[in-house]
Amino acid sequence: MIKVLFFAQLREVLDCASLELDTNVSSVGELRIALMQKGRDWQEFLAADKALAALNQTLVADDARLKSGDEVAFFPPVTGG
Amino acid sequence: MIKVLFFAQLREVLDCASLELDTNVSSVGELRIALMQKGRDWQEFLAADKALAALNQTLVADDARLKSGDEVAFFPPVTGG
Amino acid sequence: MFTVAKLQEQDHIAVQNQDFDLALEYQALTEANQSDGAVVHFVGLVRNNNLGRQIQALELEHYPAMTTKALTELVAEARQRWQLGRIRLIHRVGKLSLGEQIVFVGVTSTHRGSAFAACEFLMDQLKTRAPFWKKEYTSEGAHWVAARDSDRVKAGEW
Amino acid sequence: MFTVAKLQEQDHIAVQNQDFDLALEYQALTEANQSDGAVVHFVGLVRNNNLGRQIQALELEHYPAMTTKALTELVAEARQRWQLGRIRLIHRVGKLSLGEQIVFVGVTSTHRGSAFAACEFLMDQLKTRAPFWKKEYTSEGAHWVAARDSDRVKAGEW
Repeated sequence: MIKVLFFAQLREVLDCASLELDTNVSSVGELRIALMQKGRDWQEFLAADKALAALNQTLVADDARLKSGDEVAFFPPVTGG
Repeated sequence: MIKVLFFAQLREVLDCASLELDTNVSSVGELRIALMQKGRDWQEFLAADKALAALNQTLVADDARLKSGDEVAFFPPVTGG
Repeated sequence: MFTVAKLQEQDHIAVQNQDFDLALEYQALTEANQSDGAVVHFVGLVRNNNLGRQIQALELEHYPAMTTKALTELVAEARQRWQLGRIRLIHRVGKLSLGEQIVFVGVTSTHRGSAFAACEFLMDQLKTRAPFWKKEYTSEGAHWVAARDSDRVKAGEW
Repeated sequence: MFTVAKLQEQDHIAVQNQDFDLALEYQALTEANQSDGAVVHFVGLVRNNNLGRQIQALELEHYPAMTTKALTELVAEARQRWQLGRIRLIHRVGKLSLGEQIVFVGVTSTHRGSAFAACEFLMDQLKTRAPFWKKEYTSEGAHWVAARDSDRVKAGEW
């Protein structure tokens, strides 16, 4: 089981703040591709050049490995400060 | 007539805050050399590598030209802030 | 693979809805601290114009579980790079009106060069690595602010 | 040959015996100023140790006729280099105790990069070009502080 979170514009366009996925994807990149199958908006806004990924609250690249119980967040480039 | 001021350590070692000089020196450097004749401390502490010069309240190099009525100040490198 | 950065006792990180008081932050940085001769503050405020749009308000969203962790890592990195005294970092979230304070970074050091560098480093890194997002409210509606290339460049220069 | 630098209306330069209040300075930089999103402050304080010597107090001498002129020129130079909002610069003179405030430089801008750069530029230039001198009082007596090579290098890098 992987917990997936979405923030900011991504949360709004996908109309989804979080979901749980029973999946055997083994990396953040594979998870990203699996989620992109969920619809046109998912395909557009989860693209690697549009959505950053954090694994267990740390920014990671798409080759980061996943295990059950992990929390993955996808979000646009940050704009605080 | 040139008005000459001394500040900080220079004022203390020369035991002089200001003096007026009726002189025909034509540059700050010539004034510096004329003043260095006044004694051993003057020679040591007015040396160009130890004392900066300001002409009419602006830092200048020794080739700055002098005219009657000018105010020249000599002081050590500044240490404020 | 990951080591968890820890906050030093003299440091302070907060993510909060409520406003902060610069005078109190300055006091916390300087009181009973006679070894640091240099204090540098940065305050970010809601300004009325961004890329030509008239701003009325901002809304700041964040990723709560990650924010403090990310900021703590930035503070730890700053401490590895420079000899610093105290560090205080506050970022507000929620809805903010024109002129309101958004972010505070305060750094002390024995010498000014380290304090300036660390304060700017923290802001530059925060802008690209801490999970905050701004939504702008203008007379033409609301929209999410796009990340700036210039911020990515600045953060990469350290 | 020399043009006399003039202070802009929104700027403030003061050389004074009395202390300053950071909160009031911040207020003066930010009130009725909704265009500047970035504020950078520097405060220099009397620290207890300089090059291994235990400091008890400082005395600051200056060249009154030149000081304001020199500071005004620095502010004008900063305005030529960066797009800035407001600038406030205060330098104290006279006898100062441990922990007391010596100098304040506050700069606002629409963007943080300019505010950081201008604030640090003003401090670096002030350290080598404004006619202030520090005398340190320690348990072993009083002496004039020597200028630092590192300050000359920093000022030359701009």
